[in-house]
Formats: sequence, structure tokens, C-alpha cells
Amino acid sequence: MQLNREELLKAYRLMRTIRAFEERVFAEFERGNIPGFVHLYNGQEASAVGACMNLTDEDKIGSTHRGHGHCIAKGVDVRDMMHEIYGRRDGVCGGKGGSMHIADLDKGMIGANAIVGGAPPLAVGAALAAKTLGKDSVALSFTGDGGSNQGTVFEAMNLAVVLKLPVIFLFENNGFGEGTGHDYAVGSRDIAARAAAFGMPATRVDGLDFFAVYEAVGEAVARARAGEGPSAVETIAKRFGGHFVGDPMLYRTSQERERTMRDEDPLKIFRKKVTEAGLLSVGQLDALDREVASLIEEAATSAGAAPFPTAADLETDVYVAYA
Amino acid sequence: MQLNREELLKAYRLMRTIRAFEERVFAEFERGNIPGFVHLYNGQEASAVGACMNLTDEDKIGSTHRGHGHCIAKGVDVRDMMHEIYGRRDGVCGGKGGSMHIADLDKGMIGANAIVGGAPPLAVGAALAAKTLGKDSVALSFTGDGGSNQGTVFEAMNLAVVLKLPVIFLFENNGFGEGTGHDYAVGSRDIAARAAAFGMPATRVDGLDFFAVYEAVGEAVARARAGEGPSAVETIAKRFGGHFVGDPMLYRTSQERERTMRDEDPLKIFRKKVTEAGLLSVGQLDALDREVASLIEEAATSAGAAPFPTAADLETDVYVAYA
Amino acid sequence: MPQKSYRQALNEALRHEMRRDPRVILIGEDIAGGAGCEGEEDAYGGVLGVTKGLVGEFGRARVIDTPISESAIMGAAAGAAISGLRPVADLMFVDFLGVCFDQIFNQAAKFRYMFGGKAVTPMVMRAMIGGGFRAGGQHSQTLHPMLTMVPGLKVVMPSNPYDAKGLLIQAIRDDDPVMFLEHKAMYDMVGEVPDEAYAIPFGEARITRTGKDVTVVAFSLMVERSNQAADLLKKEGILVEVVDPRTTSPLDLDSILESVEMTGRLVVVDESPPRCSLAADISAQVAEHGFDDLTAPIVTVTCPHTPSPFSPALEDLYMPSVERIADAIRKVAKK
Amino acid sequence: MPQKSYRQALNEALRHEMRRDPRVILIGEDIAGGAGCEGEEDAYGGVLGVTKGLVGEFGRARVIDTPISESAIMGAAAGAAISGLRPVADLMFVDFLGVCFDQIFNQAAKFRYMFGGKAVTPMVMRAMIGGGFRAGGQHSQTLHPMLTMVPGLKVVMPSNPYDAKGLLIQAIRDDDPVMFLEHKAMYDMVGEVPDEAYAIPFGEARITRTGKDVTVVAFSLMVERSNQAADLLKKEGILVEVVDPRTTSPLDLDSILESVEMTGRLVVVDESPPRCSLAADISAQVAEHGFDDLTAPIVTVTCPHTPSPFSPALEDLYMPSVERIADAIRKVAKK
Ligand SMILES: Cc1ncc(C[n+]2csc(CCOP(=O)(O)OP(=O)(O)O)c2C)c(N)n1
Ligand SMILES: Cc1ncc(C[n+]2csc(CCOP(=O)(O)OP(=O)(O)O)c2C)c(N)n1
Ligand SMILES: [Mg+2]
Ligand SMILES: [Mg+2]
Repeated sequence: MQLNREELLKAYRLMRTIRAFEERVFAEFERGNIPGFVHLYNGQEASAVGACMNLTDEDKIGSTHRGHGHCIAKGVDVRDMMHEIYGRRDGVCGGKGGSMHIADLDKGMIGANAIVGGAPPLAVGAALAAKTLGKDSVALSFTGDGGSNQGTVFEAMNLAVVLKLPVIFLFENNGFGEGTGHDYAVGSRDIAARAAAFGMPATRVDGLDFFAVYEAVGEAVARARAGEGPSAVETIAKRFGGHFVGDPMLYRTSQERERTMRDEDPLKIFRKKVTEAGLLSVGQLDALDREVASLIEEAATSAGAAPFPTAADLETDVYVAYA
Repeated sequence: MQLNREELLKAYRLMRTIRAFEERVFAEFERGNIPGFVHLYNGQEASAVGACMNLTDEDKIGSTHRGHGHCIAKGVDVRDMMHEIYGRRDGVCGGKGGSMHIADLDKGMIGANAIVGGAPPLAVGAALAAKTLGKDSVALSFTGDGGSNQGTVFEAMNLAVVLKLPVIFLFENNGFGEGTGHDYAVGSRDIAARAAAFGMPATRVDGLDFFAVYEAVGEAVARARAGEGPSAVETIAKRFGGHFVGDPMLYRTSQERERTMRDEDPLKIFRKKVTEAGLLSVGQLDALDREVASLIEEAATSAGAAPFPTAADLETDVYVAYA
Repeated sequence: MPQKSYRQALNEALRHEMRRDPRVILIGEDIAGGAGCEGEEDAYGGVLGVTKGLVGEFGRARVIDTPISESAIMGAAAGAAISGLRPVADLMFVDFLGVCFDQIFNQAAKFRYMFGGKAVTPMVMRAMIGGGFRAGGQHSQTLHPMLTMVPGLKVVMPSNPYDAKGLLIQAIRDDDPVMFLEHKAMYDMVGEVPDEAYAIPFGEARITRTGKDVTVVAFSLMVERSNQAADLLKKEGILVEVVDPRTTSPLDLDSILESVEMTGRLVVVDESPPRCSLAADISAQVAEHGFDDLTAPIVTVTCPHTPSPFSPALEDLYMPSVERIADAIRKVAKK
Repeated sequence: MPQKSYRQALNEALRHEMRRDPRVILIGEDIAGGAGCEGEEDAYGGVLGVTKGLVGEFGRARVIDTPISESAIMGAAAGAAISGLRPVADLMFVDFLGVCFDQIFNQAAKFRYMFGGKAVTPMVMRAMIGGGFRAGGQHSQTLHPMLTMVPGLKVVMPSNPYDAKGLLIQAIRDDDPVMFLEHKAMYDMVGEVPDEAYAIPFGEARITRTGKDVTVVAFSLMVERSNQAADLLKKEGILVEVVDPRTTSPLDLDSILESVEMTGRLVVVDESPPRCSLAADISAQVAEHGFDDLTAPIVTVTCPHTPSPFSPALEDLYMPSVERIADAIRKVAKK
């Protein structure tokens, strides 16, 4: 599973796009330009990108309330996403979904989800469709450490094993579920081992290391495509920020947060690896940073200027047809 | 945990009572004297009795749709139960509950349950009450092999571990969930190991052997009373009959059923053990059989003659008080 | 026309559509049965036999038995529906809604709106409803009001074998999530059912009795009971019009209003506790949009505000009976 | 009298009852917060701060943080309630009902009836309801009709800080399962709230505006909006009576009927999609029991039959507004 330069550049571009996107969303939210509440993904970029670099548009992912990174990694257009988060009519969901419901079925992104544990059963269904229709595509669901305790997730894992479906249960252990620690909420303190007991291969990897995630998920995807059934992967990577923008984060110490942002930054780690290995140059990476910066700038500016939906949009899109 | 003669007699009496009760319910149902549908427990007697012999009236059990045996083992009056199953006004639930909802809170029987997976969260709550009120009592939930796949059960196990509650998750693996085999529905094919992965001691025992169940559950109860948290026990014992009375049982072969009823009868096995060990005499056991037979005869006869509830009873017992 | 049971009509509908469209699959508990057992395949065919024989023709790849995990079943059906299949998921008893409702009302039903109209979620959820089986508080409910309430969901309540087949075929061909509610007490009801496939459009009421004095609206099992009440009252000179809307969402309000325009009197029969019921829903819509036609109070006939009792002596009093329906009609007719 | 926020009133109610009765415990996600973390205890105090400070006084043995497992939370509360505790379980957003509804409507609410009147299940389930937060389709619902429908359950919807405190105290002292619904948009609403403990009985409506022309029934956030509409219309010479029943189950129908007897006109305001809504429920009860007093159609003001939209531009149109309420009143007043 060696990655060539283009793929490495793509991986970095995606991670940087997520980082820049979230930093901009944070800033615009603080300025009051974004309605509702938003859950940011920065700090966890290697997990989404490491996973999704193994997938095509034919493959499906189901996501969470913290879905921006998953969407970007799966190829959803950041401009359409930003417009959605701003609640504008030309957002990817017409302004009807918002941050927690971004979906783009053409890209195989079957939905962020504001219900913790909502996505895994859906991913199992997407995998069932692939298998039934004789495709070799797979489905992957993202679930947090907190969400790993939701009954729907356990049911989904068991059903996937019983039906031997091509699905990957990716658990993103970022240390917290809202203001509660993983070590408290997961009784066994080992999400991967608990998943393994359902009868599937399960591994725990460093979520800061793009390459570790890419390989672990790659193996799971290969198994799935080969018809060998589901797998679970647990990635460990703390979120930089709070549960949502505005969370005072009293459950974290400032030292821990500073340490995390300094020493546990997946982008820094990626840059170090690829430059030291001579795979990419600092110049190439910096160029991408600038490119992404202007892309995000453009997205936010156009989002701020885009029109809102109107009364005519309120009652459309409920049914395909309703007598 | 040596049992004295009185305890051995009690254990046998309870198992025999369950057997005789279920055989009578079967017969009366076939005669059309019992409304609704009934799920019989014969073949699994050692599981309920082996478990409940470790419990007092202070301890709570939560049960399933196949709850007659659990109720009897926990000390619910068989006459009141029979009247309930007949739908009579003086049944243990006033005729409002029926076979699938027998409860007797004074006996620590907090309810049979017609929702598969319904009881484990309730048992966790009963255990929480015991712990909060500083009692040393415990709670035990019965769940079938099929029910072990319900999300509520997994959530209950994790919560019990997190809060270190005095609860025992007893899984009765009788081979089938309706017409589906355990080996199909439980992806891991190992309920106990799956429970262990939630972070609690879990053992699998021979559900035909009263003594094996009694000891395994006894250890779990001792741990719970000592404040050491939850445990899981899986008992293996096939039901003699169908899922419900009337089930054609096409998913079983007649040979397998005959073999089961001949070689896997917990009462026969108990009799053999205690007589060969010289703990009880055949005469004592036969005497109990006769005693139980007349008890059941009396219960069924009085049930058939008891009055039904009336219009005056229809809307009572919904609320303690309703403005 | 051939006579068939409600059960057989449903089975035919599933068979027709599975033959017609390879994307149609069935998923649920024991819809075939026998998986992982020593005995026969297709040992169950659904707890009341509706899917019997289908695994034989279509195989386990399309008739999929599952563990007891309703959230996973409904979620898998929803996820498969937005990924190219047209699943028919079996919830068995509608009473099990409580362990999987999120996947229905927050997921499947909301996809299209939340995703800005891009999602199409063609799934059917079959469930058994209703009382009369002495099945107790957790196996005798209808719960259709909880489902009718959900935007994005369609709800079907067939009252006879002919409708059962035509509405199930429509449900499977429909591109929106459909909750298809089958009354346990009707599986053995026999009626004329064509052998060929036919679809009955949603939102089109059927008038089962015509009369100028009182309008009765009823669904599912209550239609037959309302018809009996109507026949009874004819002898007393009260002419009753019975309207069976067949689907609660969409609801054919126009047909109801038309009838009320003529009769000026409305009785709504609903096998459900009264609060926020379908009876209340229809009464309120008429009280708002047909008020000027009303010459008497709108009377609802429902179950009491209690769980379903087990004892036959109580359950018979619990469900709306022909007598209670007739009394309600007499009451408004007098006014 | 001291001025306090709705949030503070609720916090006081919990504190009073926890001091008064050691059997009262709180259980839910992040009702304290900080468990298993390096930072502070009580880091959350509930997502919107209602339980802040309670863990400090009562400790983690009585303020119990849980994993994200709502079925286990509600089930544990129900099991504890029939075993001697008086739990107050926090569902957080009522939208999460779908992952735990069975433990509420098939278990807790049915125990007493199914067990022949022997069970007492004193539990309170707190949940945040309502729109206006731009929280999207899965975090903006009210769902009170689904709960009002359930026999065995009581449902409370306080519309101001004073009622919030008195009704929550009553809910905790009540021996039946109570669903206590707090509107997100009201936590910062300030009003007079006594320092001492007091209980407001269920099923007793409050008249917030008196008028002889039109009766408006509203709950929770809609009461304030209805009051504003009433004040607005006073200037137009339309005298509106606003009735806030405070609890939907039990419902003080008598107070509603009394008012309608005087006004002859009824508007029901309900922040919910229309089908099988509480608006429909109340309209139907009046159409049946107060028909002869009615001089105009009963008009309901609800959300449309769609999920909650995210965009502020749409959500403001989605929720019943003062303008829409006023228009409905004008409409019936004209008749
Ligand atoms: C069923 C349900 N319960 C609770 C919530 C509230 N909630 C939203 S996010 C969250 C924490 C999730 O933690 P985790 O799964 O670890 O994801 P993370 O936020 O860390 O990415 C909670 C409790 C919800 N949205 N859905
Ligand atoms: C939530 C739910 N799903 C499905 C059912 C229907 N049902 C009743 S019993 C049963 C099988 C249970 O199997 P198991 O747990 O092994 O218990 P057993 O019948 O073998 O004692 C099923 C599927 C139910 N009652 N509740
Ligand atoms: Mg987390
Ligand atoms: Mg079993």
C-alpha cells in the first residue's frame, strides 16, 4: 500500500483543508456568522483522511455530529459545505441540514448524524446494498469513543458479522464524549477489544499518524472487498478544541490542551515524516497550505454573501411524492 | 457453598414445580382454557432454580417472555400465577398482565417482559437502588441467547461496569431465538466471552446441571454483595418445546428433540446426582413429585373457576393519582 | 375473482415485487426461519406466515433473517434504501417500535428533508398491529398515531385482502419510507384478490357504506366493525356512510369533508388510546375545515387511556366494539 | 419576590428535593461532567447548566454521570424507581427519545397497569424541547404529542420560571412516571420565583390573559407568544383569553371548556407538526364536549408537516410566531 507523491499530496491537502476549514468555522462562529452550534474536528484529521484515502466515491461513509472532517476527506465540496453551515439556499443540503446533517450521496457521504450511534446501522445497510447488488464497494461508519457505548452500535456490529458484510467500524477515540472521559464511559477501557469480541478483526492505532490509520483501514477495506466481512479500527487522537465551539472545556487542563496542540498535531507529524523521508518538500507543502487558505477564504466569503432559503422552500423536499 | 438437605429438597421442589406448572399450562392451553400465547420453560429448570437459590426476597430479578420458571424459582405463588395466566381477577396482576407480564415486587420479581432485552436495564436500576440505599442486595436479569443481541442488553452491561453495580447478567442459551439458531444470531458464537469484553467476569456453564449453575451464579452474587461489581453467566440448556405453545418447531428435528428430552432433562440429572450421592432418597423425591402434582392440580382447578375482571377494573391501576 | 386471505394477499404482493425488481429484499427476524438450526429452512416464514415460501424462491440473499436487533434492522434497511435497494423490513409487532424508533423517525423519515431533497429512501416497514389476541400490554398496540405524526413517513392501514395487496405493492414501488401496518386479527380474513399485480395509490379513500345521515371514518380492523354498525343501524333507519381512508399519511381529507358536507355528522373510530390519536387528528381537521357543515358534536370512539389489558374480559371492553360504534352513531344522529 | 431564571428555578427544585429526600438521585450524561478527565469536577452541570453545582453538594453517588446509553439510563431509572429510589433521569434533548422510547412507554409507563396496580414508579424524565436554536432536524423537536399519547405517563410543559420550579417539585414528589419538558429557549427567561419549596399540582390550568372574544390554548414557549398576540390584538379591540394548562397529561379540559363557553371561539397553538398533535387533541376534545358553545371553526396553529429546518430563515417560518397566532385569532374573531 505504498502511496505515490500525488497521493501523499492529496492526503496532506485534505488534512490541511479540514484544519483550515475548521479554523475558519471557529472564527466565523465567534463572529456570529454561523447559526446553531458546531463541533470541530481539528486534531483528528489523520483519522478521517487516513480512512477515506482507502475509499472511492462508490464506497459509503456514515458520520457523526463532528462530521466536517469526514465530509471533506470523502470529497464533499468545501464551498457547498460552508454555504450549508451558513444556512444558505445553495448549501449542499439547501440550508435545511446544517453542520450536523451534511450529506452528499454522489460522493458516498450518506450523512453526518446528530444522533450518537445513528450511523453504524446505516453503514451496515449501505454494505448490505453493495453485497446484494454484487458491487465490491464497502461502507465505513465513524463513531466516537462516547458513541461506542450506544446500543445501536453493538447491534450493528453483530449484524454485520452475522451477514458477513463489507463494513468497517471506525471508532475515533478522542478521549472525551462531551465532558466525560473515555476511561470512565467505556467500562472495558478498550473499544477495539470489545469490538473484537463481536467476532471481527479489530485494531487500535495511533490516530495522529496518517500512515498508521491508512494502513489499518486499508487492511480492513481489503478484507471487506474480498468478501471476508467486517472489521473494526480504533484511532486515538484528541480533539484540539471543546465538544462544541463555546465549550469552556473545564474538564481539560490548559496544560493538557497545550501539550496536545503542540505535540499531537497530525499535520505537523505528517509534514515531519514526509519531509524527513524526502517524499515531499517543505515548499510543496507550504504551497498547498496557501492554496487551501485561499480556497477556504473564497468559500467563507461566498457563503457570507449567498442568499438564504425562502418561504417557498419550507415545505419542499419532505417526500418524493405526497398525494 | 454446600447445600444442606432442606436446600436440596427446596431446589428439587422448585424445579419440579416449574416442570409440572408448564406441563399443565401446555395441557390447558391446548384445551383452550388459557388465552393469548404462552412460552414454556421446561428443560431449563436448573437455570432459574440454580440462579435464584442464591437470592433472597430482597434481591431482584428481571425476566423475559419465558418467565414462568423464573417467577416460580423466585418464590411467586403458583396459584396466583395460574390465575393470572387464566386472565382472572385474582391473578397476581389482576388479570391485566398475563403470562408475559407476571410480576411480584414483594418477592423481588420485578417483571416478566414481552420486550426482548427489556429487563437488563431495569435490573441495572434495581442494583443501583440497592447500592444507593446501602443494601447488600443484588439484581439479576435473565436474557435469552437471542435477546443477547439486543442493544439494550449491551448498554446495560456497560453501564453496570461503569457504575460497578451489584448485578448479574444471566444469559440462558437454549439454542434458539424463535426459529433462529444461536450459532447464526450470535456472530461471535460466544455470549459469555462477548460479555467479558465489556469488563466483567463471565462464565459459561452447563444449564442442565443445577449445581453448576448454583455455584457459578453464587460466585457472581458473592462478588456483587462484596461490592465488586457485575458479572455474567451463560447457561446452556435447550427448551423441550417450541418457542410458544403451537410452534410446529420445523427448525428442530424430532430426533434432536427426543434426544434433548431424554438425555438433557435437568430433573432427571438432579435426581441421579443426589440419589447416587446418597444426599436424597428416591422416596423423598417421589413424595415431592406427588405434593407438587396436587399443588398444580389445585391451582389449575381454582383458576378455571375464578371470576374474570369486570368493566369496573378496566380503567383502574393506570396511575397512582391522575387529576 | 379468486378468494384469498389477507395473509396470502400480502405474500403475493411481496412475491410479485421481488420477481419484478431484484432490488427488493426482505429483512427481519424469522421471516424465513431455521437459520443455524438442524431442522427445515423457511421454518417460520414470519411469525404469522406472511413471508412463507419466499426464501424458497428468492434465497437467503434476498430473504434475510437477522438477530433480534431492531435498530440494526431498521437502520440497515434505511442505509440500504439510500444505497440502491428497496428493502422491506419486518418489525414483527409494532410494539417493538420503542427499541428502534430513532432509525425510523430521526433517520429514514428525515433524510430527504435534511439532505435538501437529494436523498430517496424507498423502504417499507411492515408491522403487526392491534388487539384481540390476548397478547398483553406490549403486544397489542397499534401506535399508528405516533407514526402518522412523523413528517417524511407514509402510513398505510389496509382493511381487507384486496387493499392489502394493492397497497403493499404501492408501498414497495413508492420512493418514500412507508410504514405498513397489518392488523393481526385480519390475516385470515378472506376476500376477492386478483392474481395479477396492481397498485392502489395512497391518499385515496374508499367508501364502504353509503348513507346520508352520519359519516363514520375508520381504518384497518375498525372498518369492518363500522360496516357492521352501519348495517345494524340501517334497520333502525339511520343511514351511515363509512369512509376508509386506507392511508393515514397522506390522508384523503377531501373525501371525509365531502361526506360530512352531506351528513353534517361525524364519528371517528380509532383502535388507540384517545390522546393525540388519529381520531383526534381527523376530528380536529374537520372541526377546522368542515365546521360550517357540522350539525352535531364530532364523536370519537377509541380505547380508554390505559395500556392494553390481557384478560379477554377486559380486552373486549378495551377495543372499540360494534356496539360502542353504534351507540356513538345513534348519539350524533339524534342531535 | 426574588427574580430568577427558568434554569435557576429548575436547579433550585432539584436541590430542594434532593435535600428533602435521600431517595432522589439524578442520572444522565454530563449532568456533572468531568468524570474520567484531568480537569474539573462538575465541568458541565448538564449541557445547559441546569444541574450545575449539585454534584458538589450531593456527590457522585447521587449525581450520576453515565455513558451515552439512553436505553440503559431510562431503564435504570425505571428499575430504580420500582426498587425504592425516586430518580430524575436526564434525556438531554427530547429528540433522543427514539433510542430509548421502549423503556419509557412499554416499561415505566405500563408497570402499574400490567402488574395489577402493585407497582409504583416514581421517576422524572427531564428533556429539552423546541426550536429556535438552529439545531437542525434532530435537535429541535418537541415530541410532546408522542408522550401525551402514552397511558401511564404524565407530561409537564412549564411556560415560566415560577411554574418550572413548582411543577418540577411536584413531578419529583409524584408517584407516577413524569416526562418533564423544558424549552431550550426559556432557560434564560427571568421571573419571580420564591426561595422556598412549593409544589404546583398537575392538571390545573393557568389563565395568563383574560378576554371574552377568543380562547387561545398554548403550552411552554407558545404561552409567551400567545400572550404577545393577545396584547397586540387588544389594541385592535379583540379580547383574547390565554389558557396555559401547564400539563398535557393530565389535561385540565374543564378550564378550556369554561373559557370556550364564554368566548365560543378557540385557537390552539402547538409547536409541533400538525398530525396527531396536541393541538389536534385539544381541538377534538372541544369539538366533542364543547361543540354547542362553538360559534366558529377551531383553528390550530402548528409547525408544518416537515422536519425542523436548520436555516434561521426557514426555522423562523417553521415555528408558530406571534404574527401567525394573531392572524389565526383574527380569523376566528371575524366569524
Ligand atoms: C443519542 C444521543 N445521545 C446524546 C447526544 C448528545 N451528544 C452529542 S455529541 C455527544 C458526545 C459524543 O462523544 P463521542 O462519541 O466521543 O464523539 P466526539 O464528540 O468526541 O467526537 C453527546 C453525548 C446525542 N446527540 N445523541
Ligand atoms: C424487541 C423484541 N423483538 C422481538 C420480539 C419477538 N420475540 C419474542 S421472543 C423472541 C425470541 C427470543 O429468543 P431468546 O432471547 O433466545 O429467548 P427464548 O425464547 O429462547 O427463551 C422474539 C424474537 C420481542 N418480543 N421483542
Ligand atoms: Mg469522543
Ligand atoms: Mg433462546
